[in-house]
Amino acid sequence: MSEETFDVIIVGAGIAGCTAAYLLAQQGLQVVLIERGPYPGSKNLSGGVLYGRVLHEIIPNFWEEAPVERIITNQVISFLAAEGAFNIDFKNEAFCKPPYNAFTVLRAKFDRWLAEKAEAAGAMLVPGIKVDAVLRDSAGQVTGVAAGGEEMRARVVIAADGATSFLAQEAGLRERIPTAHVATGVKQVIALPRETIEERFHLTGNEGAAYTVVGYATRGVPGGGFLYTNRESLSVGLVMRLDDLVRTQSKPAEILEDFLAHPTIAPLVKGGRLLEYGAHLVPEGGLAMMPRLYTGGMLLVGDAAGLGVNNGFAIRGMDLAIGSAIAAAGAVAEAKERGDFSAQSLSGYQRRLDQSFVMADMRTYARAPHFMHNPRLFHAYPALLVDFMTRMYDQQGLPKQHLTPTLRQTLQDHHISLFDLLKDFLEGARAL
Amino acid sequence: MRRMSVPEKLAVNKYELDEGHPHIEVHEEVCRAQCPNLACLFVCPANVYSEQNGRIVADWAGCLECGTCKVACPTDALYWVFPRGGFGVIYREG
Amino acid sequence: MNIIVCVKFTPDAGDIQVNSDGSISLERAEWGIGSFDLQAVEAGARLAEATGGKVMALSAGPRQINHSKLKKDLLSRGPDELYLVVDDALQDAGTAATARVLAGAIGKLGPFDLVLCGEGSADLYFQQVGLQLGEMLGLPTLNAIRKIETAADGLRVERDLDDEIEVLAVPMPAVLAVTTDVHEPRLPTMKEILKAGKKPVTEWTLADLGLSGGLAKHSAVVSIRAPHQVQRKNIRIEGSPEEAAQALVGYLNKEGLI
Amino acid sequence: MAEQREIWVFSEKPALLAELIAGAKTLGGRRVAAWVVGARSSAAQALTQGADRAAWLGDTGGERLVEDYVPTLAQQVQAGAPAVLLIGSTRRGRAVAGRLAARLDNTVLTDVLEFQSEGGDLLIRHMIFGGGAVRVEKALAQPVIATVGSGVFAPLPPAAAAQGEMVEVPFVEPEWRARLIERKPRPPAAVNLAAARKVICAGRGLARQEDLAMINELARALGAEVACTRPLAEGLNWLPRERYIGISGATIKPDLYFGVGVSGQAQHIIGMNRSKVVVALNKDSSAPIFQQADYGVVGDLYAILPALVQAIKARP
Repeated sequence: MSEETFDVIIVGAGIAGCTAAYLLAQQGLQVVLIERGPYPGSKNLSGGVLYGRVLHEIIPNFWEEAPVERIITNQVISFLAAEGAFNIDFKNEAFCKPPYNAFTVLRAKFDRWLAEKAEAAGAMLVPGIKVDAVLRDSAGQVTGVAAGGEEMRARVVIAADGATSFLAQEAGLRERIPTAHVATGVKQVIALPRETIEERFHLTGNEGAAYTVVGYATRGVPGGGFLYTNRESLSVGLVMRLDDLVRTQSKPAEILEDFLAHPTIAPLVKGGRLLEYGAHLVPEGGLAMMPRLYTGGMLLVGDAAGLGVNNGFAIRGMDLAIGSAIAAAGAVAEAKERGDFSAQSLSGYQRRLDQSFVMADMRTYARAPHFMHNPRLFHAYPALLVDFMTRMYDQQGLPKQHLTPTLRQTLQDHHISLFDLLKDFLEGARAL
Repeated sequence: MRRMSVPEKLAVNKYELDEGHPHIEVHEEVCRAQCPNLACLFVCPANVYSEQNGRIVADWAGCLECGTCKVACPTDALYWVFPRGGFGVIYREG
Repeated sequence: MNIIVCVKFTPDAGDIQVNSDGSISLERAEWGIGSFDLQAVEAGARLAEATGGKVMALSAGPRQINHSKLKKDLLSRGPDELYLVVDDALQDAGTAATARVLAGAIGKLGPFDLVLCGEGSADLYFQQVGLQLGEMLGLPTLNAIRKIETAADGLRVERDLDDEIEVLAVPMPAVLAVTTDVHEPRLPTMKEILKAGKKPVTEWTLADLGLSGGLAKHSAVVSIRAPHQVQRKNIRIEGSPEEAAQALVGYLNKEGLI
Repeated sequence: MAEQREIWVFSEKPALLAELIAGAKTLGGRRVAAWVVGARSSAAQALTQGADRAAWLGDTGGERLVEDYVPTLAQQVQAGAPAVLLIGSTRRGRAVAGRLAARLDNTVLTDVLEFQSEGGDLLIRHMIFGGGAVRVEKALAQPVIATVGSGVFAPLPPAAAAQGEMVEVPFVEPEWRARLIERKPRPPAAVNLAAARKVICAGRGLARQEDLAMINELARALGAEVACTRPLAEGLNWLPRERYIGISGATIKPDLYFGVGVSGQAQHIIGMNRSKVVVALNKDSSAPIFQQADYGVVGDLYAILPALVQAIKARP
């Protein structure tokens, strides 16, 4: 039994790993899915918004059986200043019709369901095992994995081991990750009764709201906050560029506490009880960060491949992970038919990825990381917006000015030149 | 919600402690010699690293396994791997 | 030696949720092998490996135990076969009822030389089932076993008692409840986990054991509540080291502690 | 009314037997019979500790184990039909109780902390989930067989002379015997934290192992045992494993727990939160231990401990 060579070993039962295992097992390949946590999902954490259409393509109407939390019909973009906020509140009932645009999910439950789907399709799940290294033959072809002193052989290894992917680095597919290419996400899940959530966020049934917060939330450190409604809890957290955290010597836990105490956030979490506090790295380097995605006998999928998009109004990772798993499964099945798992044969993975929405979006938002790193975005503009609105509504019994001069005055007070404003607007238009 | 300290938050989490098998080690002499910013002392969301009586100490039991320290550490002073299979933080929500 | 190891799958005590009224809820608790049973499984696996024989794992409980994760986890730690008695009537079963069901199941298993149990279950820790089971089977039955060796006339065991160690010769077949010192449980390896998926699992209901007439109830659970939290005074002592020391000595004196 | 049924008590440990007799006295004022193994004198002693009558089963010094008396005791229980049978919750006691119950198609209510009679019923209270919950059960079987640990009841002051008669009971040969080969002394645990009345617990706030000297000095001044948190025993090995308090270490219920430099992780709190009085000394005011403390001192232990020892010694 142990001398057997499997078709595929997948390392990491997250969204990408489980999806690839599901697809490949369905096509009759011998798939081993190895997860280091005691159960799939026990080591995974996301802000929690899954854009579900791509999963619907491979598991039709998955929401009828999957443990999803709420269907997002209400998106709020909030520009936070020290005492106030300027929100763009958008709601569209259209999002509440199948095949639904986006769901909130809790990874410890969702990944577990997805892994059970893969097992039902025939994948062999191996929980509680940490893979230490990939095995390579003299020609450098990856031939399997080593874990706890044991070796297991496979024709191809799919590394789905997350943003810090040690396997990608060890296999020479990428160097050390620079701090500019990742963001540290800290998150709390806060229990609130279902009725309170629906009342507080004006939701009916299993509708959900998603707040994306920019500005004071991260005390000027480039990044953003989020607040998503689950069925009976809120997912609240921050994602902050690691290079800026280091530069500003900021403590993520303290910024999160300040965020929760902010006058516009505190009322939303009032009366809540902390269920869990977690942290995770988020790939934020965009196209520039992506390592080489394949070599002889090995592919990178999901966060391990650096797939992630943060364009300010949405942070996407899970749908890209699923897209990469679909491309990887296609390439591996094709390689299996040819009986050739060389790098050349596996290049089909890159080709499929390029043709899919995954690389299309990575290219579209290639400039987002740079644009999102503009300090004015996280400090000056939110404060400007809130200040401008304050002046607009402030009736001090003195003669009012027209809006344009008020805006010009506010810009001056915030030392923002029209030129900067225009430059940033153009860069934003090209990046987002 | 009242303000909570990091130890209080970690106390809510579930851990399977791998007694006697720390997955983090700090080689202090390298830190003192090469590290420009001691980033680990502030970037870690779980405050694993602290300076106590002049020594950099890693209380690895509360680690959230995000890897921030591994990326932020500019030197190779930090031995940091995931805990052994089945051990460490266990997310029930995620 | 053919060895039967009795195991209880339990909800993880770490996942207890205390409701506002003090009652507790476990429906979101993760189920797993009782942490004190792992040593019994290890002891059984080692004895079977040393003497050439098989290990039959046996467990009884409500429907939560009939889950592939639990079955594979147990089968990846040494046992060759798994026998489950699954019946919701076993929810909150008392120690006598559990022992009766295990005795019934053992009756349907092949020949055996030894039955091993853990020190106590991870949730109740009443440390009773092994002893009651052994007596029901009419076999030599001992607890607190910290060492087992084979010998010409059966087994040589050491019992770790409160005041002394008893070294005993025990005839076989026998029923032994082992302490956590008997063996360090192994961590399942990648290959054992994969093999576990292919090992035989036999499932019975109480009816299959002729026990569907219901199990004797020797006690009725009246309530299960979180222990009442001692209300702490939370007095903060301020001042210089000397002032703080003086104040603390005053309080300790008032509490009759010095 | 039929002659009222007795309450029987059994333990191979004389000290625990005395506690059970006192406890039996509180259950409905019934006559209490003590069943004794070991030295014959223990039976006589039981009569001075409140037992109304005593029965000596036999000795356990030589070849016979305590558990060999299970068949004898079972025969007596069937004949004498007591209402309640309390057995000392030692490892041997648990073995006797379990096998006895199985022979009588009965069960055992284990490690009972409190009995309460309500109407005709007997309610018992004990812990489950490692102390995470308290379970109350109503006993239905006859007799009620329960194990009780030491410290639940306080023994009665011994009477000057023994009242009540003592009988000897015929030995019933058991169906099987384990042959005793050897008895080895059990190395006495260096410290019995569970029984300690006062505990000083050292935590990660200590910088060096040598600083334990200050902890020992404070412990001497207060007459307390020294314990520590997991990292000191597991990680740094400054103290042996049996001295660490926590979920996988010792659980204590002393009159005083004094945490020095202890932050108060959940796994530690579970092992000490049933202490009567909790004092905490830590330089971090937000350390979770302060929520569990009756008296909290925020400050530098290197300044406060010496001052405290001084203040204790200087007391009149």
